[in-house]
Amino acid sequence: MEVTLLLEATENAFRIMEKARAHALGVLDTAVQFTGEQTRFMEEKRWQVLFAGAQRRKTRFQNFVGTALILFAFWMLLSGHFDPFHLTLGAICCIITAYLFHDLLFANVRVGDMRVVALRFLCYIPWLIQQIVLSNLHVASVVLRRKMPINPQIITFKTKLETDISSITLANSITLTPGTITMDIRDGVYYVHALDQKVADDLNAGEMEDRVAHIFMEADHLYVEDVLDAARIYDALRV
Amino acid sequence: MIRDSQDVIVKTLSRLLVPFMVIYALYVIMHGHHSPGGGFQGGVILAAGFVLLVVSHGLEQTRKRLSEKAAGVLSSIGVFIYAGIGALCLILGGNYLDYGKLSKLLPVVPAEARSLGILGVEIGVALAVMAVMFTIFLVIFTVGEFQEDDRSEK
Amino acid sequence: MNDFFLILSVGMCVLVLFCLYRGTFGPGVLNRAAGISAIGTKTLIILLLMGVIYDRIDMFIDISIAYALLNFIGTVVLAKYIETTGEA
Amino acid sequence: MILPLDFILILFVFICAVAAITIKDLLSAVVILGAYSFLMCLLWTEMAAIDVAFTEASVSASIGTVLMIGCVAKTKRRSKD
Repeated sequence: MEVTLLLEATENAFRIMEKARAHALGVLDTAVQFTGEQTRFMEEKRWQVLFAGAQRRKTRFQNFVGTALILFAFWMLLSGHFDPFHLTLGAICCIITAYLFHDLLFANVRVGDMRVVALRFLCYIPWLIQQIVLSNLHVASVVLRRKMPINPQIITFKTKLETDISSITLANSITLTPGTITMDIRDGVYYVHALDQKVADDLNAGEMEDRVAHIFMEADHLYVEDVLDAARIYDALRV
Repeated sequence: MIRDSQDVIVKTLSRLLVPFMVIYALYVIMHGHHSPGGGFQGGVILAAGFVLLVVSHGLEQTRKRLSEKAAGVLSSIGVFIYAGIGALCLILGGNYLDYGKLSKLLPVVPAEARSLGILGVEIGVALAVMAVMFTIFLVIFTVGEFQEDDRSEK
Repeated sequence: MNDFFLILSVGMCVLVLFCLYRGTFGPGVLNRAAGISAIGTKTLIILLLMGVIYDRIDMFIDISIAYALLNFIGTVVLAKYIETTGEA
Repeated sequence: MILPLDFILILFVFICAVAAITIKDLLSAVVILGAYSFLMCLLWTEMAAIDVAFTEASVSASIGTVLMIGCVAKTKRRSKD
């Protein structure tokens, strides 16, 4: 009697231990599974970070190469000596300068097609020179008269230009034409000092702004998207 | 006056101008024996480029490129290059800054060695002048500003 | 030909005289700064004319570039001083 | 040496020097001193001393003016006399 009880008890104990072992195995399995998922997630994240870093490094490298090439062209323009010694010196200087200032020349670049922009800018310069000569004659005739019929005023207008390069192109064009001076650009509003009414009317007609917007392709919506790196330039140059 | 400028025109124009200014200064330094200019003038123009960067983009942007500590080290390195070339000529058996003797080290004729020695001396002078001018500018313009930085360092 | 360029540079010197009047007698710093920066551009042109007279234009180009850059820096620093302190 | 240009430039330099000394406002004195160094540089160039002119232009016209403006900004602007 007692022997059978003892046997049953031991059997029960073994069964319980078996169950506990199975449970523990299950827990261990899920734990291993979780940690595996976790590590895979971490791995993916690390790869993503690496990839983004590589992307940023690639952009920086492209900026570096572009800056160095432009500066080397400027160096050859200045130097005039084309023997290997001076060319090597120029290359070293350009690399040092591009390493120091690689993020200055290509900040805030929004480019559609670089060649079209350059061509339109070249076509804009003769028109600007013609405007300068015309308004120069006008201002001289106004100032040299005995009564001097000037009417100085400050006019403000809101611009539709978006990038800083086009804004300063417009501002410098306004300053280059005699009689008008750009005083400030604040939040897209131009404050321009004009000498008399005719010059101010010419400016308010907005032909110059339309032409500048046409140069940088801000009027005809040809630009692709917001680009903060120089990658598009290389694409445009390669085609 | 060290703070960042908010003006679009000055900021963009100086952003476009500073790299060309620095490369022009380096051209003046490197072509000192062909055209007017040399180490001193080129160093001053180099310092003027950094001054323009400080005035338009603020001190923080400039510190990434040339910090005060680096300026101090560069001034010492410039003097070291200058005096080192002179002392090297002295060791090689000539007078102080007698560049012709450098042809014993370099595989060139003495006339070419003289040209190379002058180039090295000009680089040293330019580094020293640039670093010292930049440091003087920062010392004058940062008096009474950035007290919190000093406190955090202590 | 040299006489022509000499007369041109003397004419530019007369223009410098007007700017110098505005620079020395002009009321306030702003008038003076405008006059002085105009003097800077005019001296640059006189410099290049002198280079043509001396027949060494390649040497004078370098110094004229330095002139233009440094004139710009001086004017920018002066303008920033007036902007930060607020007194003209 | 071109004599007529020489006399004109010396006259300008003289005017600038006298104005820079006699003026009361220190910032204006600094600005006129900038014009003085520009004209002085022109005088050196006219005497065919190009290297001296380069040094004058780079040191006195840019860094000198900038440092003097900094000194005026950190001290009093009006002189008392």
